[in-house]
Amino acid sequence: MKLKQLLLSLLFIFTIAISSAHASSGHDAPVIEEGKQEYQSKTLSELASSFWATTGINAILDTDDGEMTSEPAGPSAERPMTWFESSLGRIIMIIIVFILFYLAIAKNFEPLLLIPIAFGGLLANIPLAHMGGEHGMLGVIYNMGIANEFFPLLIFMGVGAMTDFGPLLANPKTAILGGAAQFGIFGSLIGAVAIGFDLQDASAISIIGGADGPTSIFIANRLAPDMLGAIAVAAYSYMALVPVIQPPIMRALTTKEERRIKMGVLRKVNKLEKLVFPIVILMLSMLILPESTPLIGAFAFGNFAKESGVVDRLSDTMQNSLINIVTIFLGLGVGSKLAADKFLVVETMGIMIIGLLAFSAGTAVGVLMARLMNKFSDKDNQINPLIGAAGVSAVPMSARVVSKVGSEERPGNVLLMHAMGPNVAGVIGSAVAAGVLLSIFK
Amino acid sequence: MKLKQLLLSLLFIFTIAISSAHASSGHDAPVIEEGKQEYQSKTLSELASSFWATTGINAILDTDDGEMTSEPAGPSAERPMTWFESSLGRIIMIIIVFILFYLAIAKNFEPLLLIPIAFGGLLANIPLAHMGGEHGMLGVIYNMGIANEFFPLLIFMGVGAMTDFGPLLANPKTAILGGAAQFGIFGSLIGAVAIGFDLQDASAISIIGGADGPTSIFIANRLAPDMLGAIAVAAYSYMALVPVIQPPIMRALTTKEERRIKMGVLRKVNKLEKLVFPIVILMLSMLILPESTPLIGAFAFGNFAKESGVVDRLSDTMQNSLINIVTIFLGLGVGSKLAADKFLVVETMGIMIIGLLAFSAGTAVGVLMARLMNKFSDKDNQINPLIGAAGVSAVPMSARVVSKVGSEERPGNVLLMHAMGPNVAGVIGSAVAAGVLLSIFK
Amino acid sequence: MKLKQLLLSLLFIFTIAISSAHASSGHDAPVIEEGKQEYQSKTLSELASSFWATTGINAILDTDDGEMTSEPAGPSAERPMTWFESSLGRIIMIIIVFILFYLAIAKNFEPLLLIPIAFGGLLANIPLAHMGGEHGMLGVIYNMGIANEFFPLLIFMGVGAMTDFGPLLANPKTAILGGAAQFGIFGSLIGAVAIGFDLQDASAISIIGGADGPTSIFIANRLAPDMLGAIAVAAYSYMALVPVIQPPIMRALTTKEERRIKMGVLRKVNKLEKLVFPIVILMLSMLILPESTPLIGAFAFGNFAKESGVVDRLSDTMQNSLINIVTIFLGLGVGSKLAADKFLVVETMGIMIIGLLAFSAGTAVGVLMARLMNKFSDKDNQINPLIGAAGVSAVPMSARVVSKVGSEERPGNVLLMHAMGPNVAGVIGSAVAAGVLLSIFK
Amino acid sequence: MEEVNLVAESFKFMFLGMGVVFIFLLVLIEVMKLQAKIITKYFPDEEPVTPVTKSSKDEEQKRVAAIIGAVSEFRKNKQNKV
Amino acid sequence: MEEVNLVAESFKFMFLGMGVVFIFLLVLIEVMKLQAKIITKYFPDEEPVTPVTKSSKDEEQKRVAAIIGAVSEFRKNKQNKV
Amino acid sequence: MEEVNLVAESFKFMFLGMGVVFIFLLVLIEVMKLQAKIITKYFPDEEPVTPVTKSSKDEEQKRVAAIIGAVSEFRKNKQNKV
Ligand code: NA
Ligand code: NA
Ligand code: NA
Repeated sequence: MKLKQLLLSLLFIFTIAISSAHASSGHDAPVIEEGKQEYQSKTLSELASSFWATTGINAILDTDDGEMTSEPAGPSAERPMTWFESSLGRIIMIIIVFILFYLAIAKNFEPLLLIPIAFGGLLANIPLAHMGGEHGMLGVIYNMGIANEFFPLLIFMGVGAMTDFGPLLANPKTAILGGAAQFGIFGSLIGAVAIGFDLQDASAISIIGGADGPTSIFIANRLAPDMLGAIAVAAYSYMALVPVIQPPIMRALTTKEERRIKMGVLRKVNKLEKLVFPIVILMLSMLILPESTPLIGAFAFGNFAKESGVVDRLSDTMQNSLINIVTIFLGLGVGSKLAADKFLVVETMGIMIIGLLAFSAGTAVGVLMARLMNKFSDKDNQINPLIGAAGVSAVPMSARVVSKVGSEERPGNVLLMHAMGPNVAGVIGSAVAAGVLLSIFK
Repeated sequence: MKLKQLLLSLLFIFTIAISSAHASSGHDAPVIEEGKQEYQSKTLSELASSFWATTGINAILDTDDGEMTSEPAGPSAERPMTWFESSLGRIIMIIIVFILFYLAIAKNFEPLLLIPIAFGGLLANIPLAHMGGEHGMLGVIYNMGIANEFFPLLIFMGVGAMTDFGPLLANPKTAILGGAAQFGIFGSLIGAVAIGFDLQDASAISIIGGADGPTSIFIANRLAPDMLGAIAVAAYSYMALVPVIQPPIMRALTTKEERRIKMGVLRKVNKLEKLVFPIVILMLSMLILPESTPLIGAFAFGNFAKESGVVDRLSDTMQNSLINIVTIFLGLGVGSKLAADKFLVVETMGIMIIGLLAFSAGTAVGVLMARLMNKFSDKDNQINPLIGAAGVSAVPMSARVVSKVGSEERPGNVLLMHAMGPNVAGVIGSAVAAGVLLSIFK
Repeated sequence: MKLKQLLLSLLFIFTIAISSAHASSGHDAPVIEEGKQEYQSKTLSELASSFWATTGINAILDTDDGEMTSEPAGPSAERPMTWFESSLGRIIMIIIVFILFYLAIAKNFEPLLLIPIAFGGLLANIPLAHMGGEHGMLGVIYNMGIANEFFPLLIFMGVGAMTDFGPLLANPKTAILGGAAQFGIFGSLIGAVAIGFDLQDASAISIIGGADGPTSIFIANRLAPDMLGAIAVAAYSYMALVPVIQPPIMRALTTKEERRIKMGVLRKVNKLEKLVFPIVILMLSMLILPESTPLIGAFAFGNFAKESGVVDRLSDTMQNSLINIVTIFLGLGVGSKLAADKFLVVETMGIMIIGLLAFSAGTAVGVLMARLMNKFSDKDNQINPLIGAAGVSAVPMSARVVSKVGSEERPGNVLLMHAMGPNVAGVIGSAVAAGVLLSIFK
Repeated sequence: MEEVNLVAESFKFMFLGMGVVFIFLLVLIEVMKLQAKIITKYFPDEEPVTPVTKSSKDEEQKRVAAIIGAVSEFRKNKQNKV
Repeated sequence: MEEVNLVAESFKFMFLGMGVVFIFLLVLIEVMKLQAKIITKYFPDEEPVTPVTKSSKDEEQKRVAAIIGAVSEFRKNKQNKV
Repeated sequence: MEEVNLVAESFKFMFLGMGVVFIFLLVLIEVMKLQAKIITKYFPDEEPVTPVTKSSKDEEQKRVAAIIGAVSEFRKNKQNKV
């Protein structure tokens, strides 16, 4: 049998040989090979020294080698790197990437996004490889789906297909909490302006307070693409830090009595209500705020496909293979913005501070609004003000945090479902807020 | 542990802070921010009124706002919308979309395609969002895989991987029925010309009679891209209506005796026959009709991959995640042609009528051809003329309809497998017919 | 119910009818249809003869029809085909494709790549269809992910996610064998230059000796895109032929005693070692050889995602749906280079010969290096020199061959795990060698 | 133009933004209440009368068959890794 | 040129189109018959002699093992949703 | 320039190439040894004390439940083919 295989292979080669003879007679004109430079003979030591010039060690040590930055938009957007960006800056970024790896793996901080983003950052900081440039892997990905905002929308579609609006439909008024928490966006906008950002940059940064990854990336890409990396990292980092940031604020702004409030069982929501709801949201955003319809439209499509019940194979795909593929690409593409020359700028510092402020402000106003609502409700209809904190979105993390804090105060008091209402309302609220910001700078 | 997390985060911020200091010393030149307009202070009421101008309500009420159509080909292809297109037309399209949703969900009419198409239509009719434009989500999708006909071919590849040619191989002569039913295409071409379409448009429309989604989209895109939306909607709608359209025609053109004809059990087909068959079809279409090879090639590749038995992971992917992803995109992209300015034209009315005619004619001629074949066959070898109706393709719907009608006439008479032969032959027949039309207009 | 469906459909048509009336009043300007040529009446026989001109039979028989080659780069790169390329050459290529099908299906030679590649070759040789051109299916795929080297990197990412570095970590010194086998690359480079290739082409060809598909495609695309098809086919064919090529060489260069050497059980490797390792490799290649970081970076990302244990849904996607989709596309795209005008050139003959030489040389030097290492090791620490052959990579085929040959000599002597060390080291070694070649021609 | 007070502007943004967010959500709440009323009144979910009592042996057999099917599915999907 | 009778043209298209479709399919039918004859004669499918009788207990155990495997596969695939 | 001896050049390439490959892998080997030493010393894998003994009936029930779950998953995934 092996003999037979070899014979077949020989036949294969033989066939080529015959045809090659024909082929060679076919074109006699000398082949002019374009795109190749004439090769110059080099001695071994010349080869070795020209090899040395292409090593990364040399690139990091020689800070004056005129290396250019990598830009997905192509050479016209490139500029020479400073000494800092081409040496120490890279090392700092690699350390930061390792910290992100540690947080993702050991602390389980949003690993699905932070690992691809951080790895993209690692690749983007490799000298001479230009992986973030127009023809590099990260640059190709960036141009494929981030520069045109396609990937964030696909993620949003998948998230829509995973979302259950049942709890919100069962208790509509909790949507107000999802609105109040958007104060995180607009309050931090004021903060960002106060520390010196201009209005457009400040708006891009403040959207971190929406606690929603795709929305942040979508807006950052439109209003301040230079800061995309820092904004995305801040958004996902603080979403991961929700269990650390929120509880102290929640406890500080509520009394023990309030935190112990029990809420009734939610009514069962009709299937048709769930089916109609994504369309209702989309119609509403069409009427009031067309700028928000890319985000809300993608989200509503995913949700509608799920609730329709007749295209399960599509909604499964949105929730699994499609969102996974896009997550890998989105992460790597965003990571390309963690190149030292883009991330290590003064603005990043401000973004980190404003982001933290935004999360805190959103949490606080969400909780306070819940207390305010109780003032106007009758005794039997009080809500536990903790669920206001879930209004920042960060689905489903903050709803879980609410439930955990709630059950610590009164064991057996399960607030998870009640917190999911403000939680998904917060997603819509952020998309609406994003639309307002876009419409201002249109 | 939480303390540790905070400390790490602080370290993270601290690292950035240090490097920011360096960075700031790094470039002293004033950053010239491009692409930003200078911001003009506005009073709150100015803000509110400029916000009002960006609402969808205003866009629909103000019919004279100079809004442009959305075109994936970019601004050069755009034109101002008429008052009808920017107001009432949108409302009508949204109603049509809701009807499509109803048919897909409540009546289970080809939901896998109609839901994405209809949702794409909804998004395409949102004012001011320009989702169908060059930079909108639908436009990006359209340019990615519809303008270049890539997605229909991928769908066809997946359909190939799902197709079993066994029944056709077991009873080759049933292929004639799949040919006869293509009269649906050419007969309706005459009809379309008669009611005033030019030859090229008429050809694009008549392909609806092929009862095959990807083929229709492929041809429409080549011959009459303006009518792509209407043609795709007509094709899928009538495919869904097959159980309504076909039975009366089948009954009218056959006697009760004929409908009760029993057919023998099909012989078991050799594996190698199935493996060789896709290659045979492809070779044949290469020799006779190269214009049909993109369609038949994609189909044959999928089928060959399946029948080879050695690349199951690839053929599974074609049948599942790949076809699902592409179906989502294809539907949304086609849906972008349901924008009022593209769909609500006089031609759509004609397309709907001709499409119905095409399905009916194809069914009729398929059945009549089966009766004709019986005239030339001996007694033991008669075919049930109902299976001629399956020649229109609409796989596997029309084969099921045949089987249902057949078993109503004679309980226990299962025609499904016998109908699958003409059914898959109809797919090939349509692709051949499509190739003929393309070769005429090349 | 059927009545209801028909009524709804009528309503649907009715709605359109009304709006069409409006629409028709909407724009009165005559529609100027662009891109359509005026249609000239033809007699039936004229039609038939112009149809004949578009058949593939005619295209193959008429060798002087001025058909152009298909190039994904567009018309400017096209040239007229020679008579050989447009007729006999196509037939030869189709025979070659059938041989590849036979090897893939009957002999199970790397079917996952050879079937898509060969089918792509079949499609690329269809006359007049121009499937490999800018607007053809294969050309679209080629421009999407091969011209920019994106697909090979995604494959490498998936392979990384499937790779277990445990055996290498357990016995680090076996990495030397993975280095020695790279002599296959550089030795055959000398051979290629000796038979007349220039240095750059010779380098592209010699990478076949890396026995690694994505690396070969990546390098060929950079250094000699004209020869991409032949290089890819040679690489995958010889990888498939590893069970035929390697054993005689392994036996010729070792004594029976050596082949019977037993090796101890490998130590259990710590999880953290596996997690850190992909980062270590990447850092090292960053410092020494940034040119290799696209390949090693993609590989390390896949491996890191797997070993992190926190993003299983992403690493599953890399190993399944993503790699499958990309494999289909990569194969079809590479297959487009099997068009007669590209594949049937004298160079292909040389590539086939040099490729075989490269595999043999790599195997030989791997085995000899293992014997050399034994000379410097103490008695208890001898390695079985057969595992040196696994250093060529061809993961996991050559490791299996080693294990098979080993157990033939001494039943029960399972070398598989010991051979996996050099095997994965060979992947890294080839990527490093690829980086060196790239850095020379930069 | 240089004398634009950006902080003042950002306060205006906040009023506009929070205003729109609240308007949107308040309208949404009213719509949700309305649709709940209409749907629960005119289109209540049909309670699917689940036939709980059934020949358990029959069921058991079907279940085993299904499991075998599932497993063989799995094997098929796994068999052919790159 | 304006006097081209489009309906007449479309009839010609029909003759050409239906002609090509039928030629294609008739050739295909002949090829199918031919290949069936050749293949069933020279390359018949080997009947795989399925070993039906086998220690059923052994089988049963394997089956259970497989099920467990399948289920744990499933769990692994599910555990890590975004 | 025409007198460049290409074979001589390709020998130089070989020296450079094999040199770099070996340097790379030798450094890698040393790093592997070092990391093994450090990690096994300071960060040994925790042995997860698997609780083998457990009420087997309880387990059995869970397993059956899981199987049913898996199967129904499967059915759901299959039901809706294009
Ligand atoms: Na939010
Ligand atoms: Na058809
Ligand atoms: Na290798």
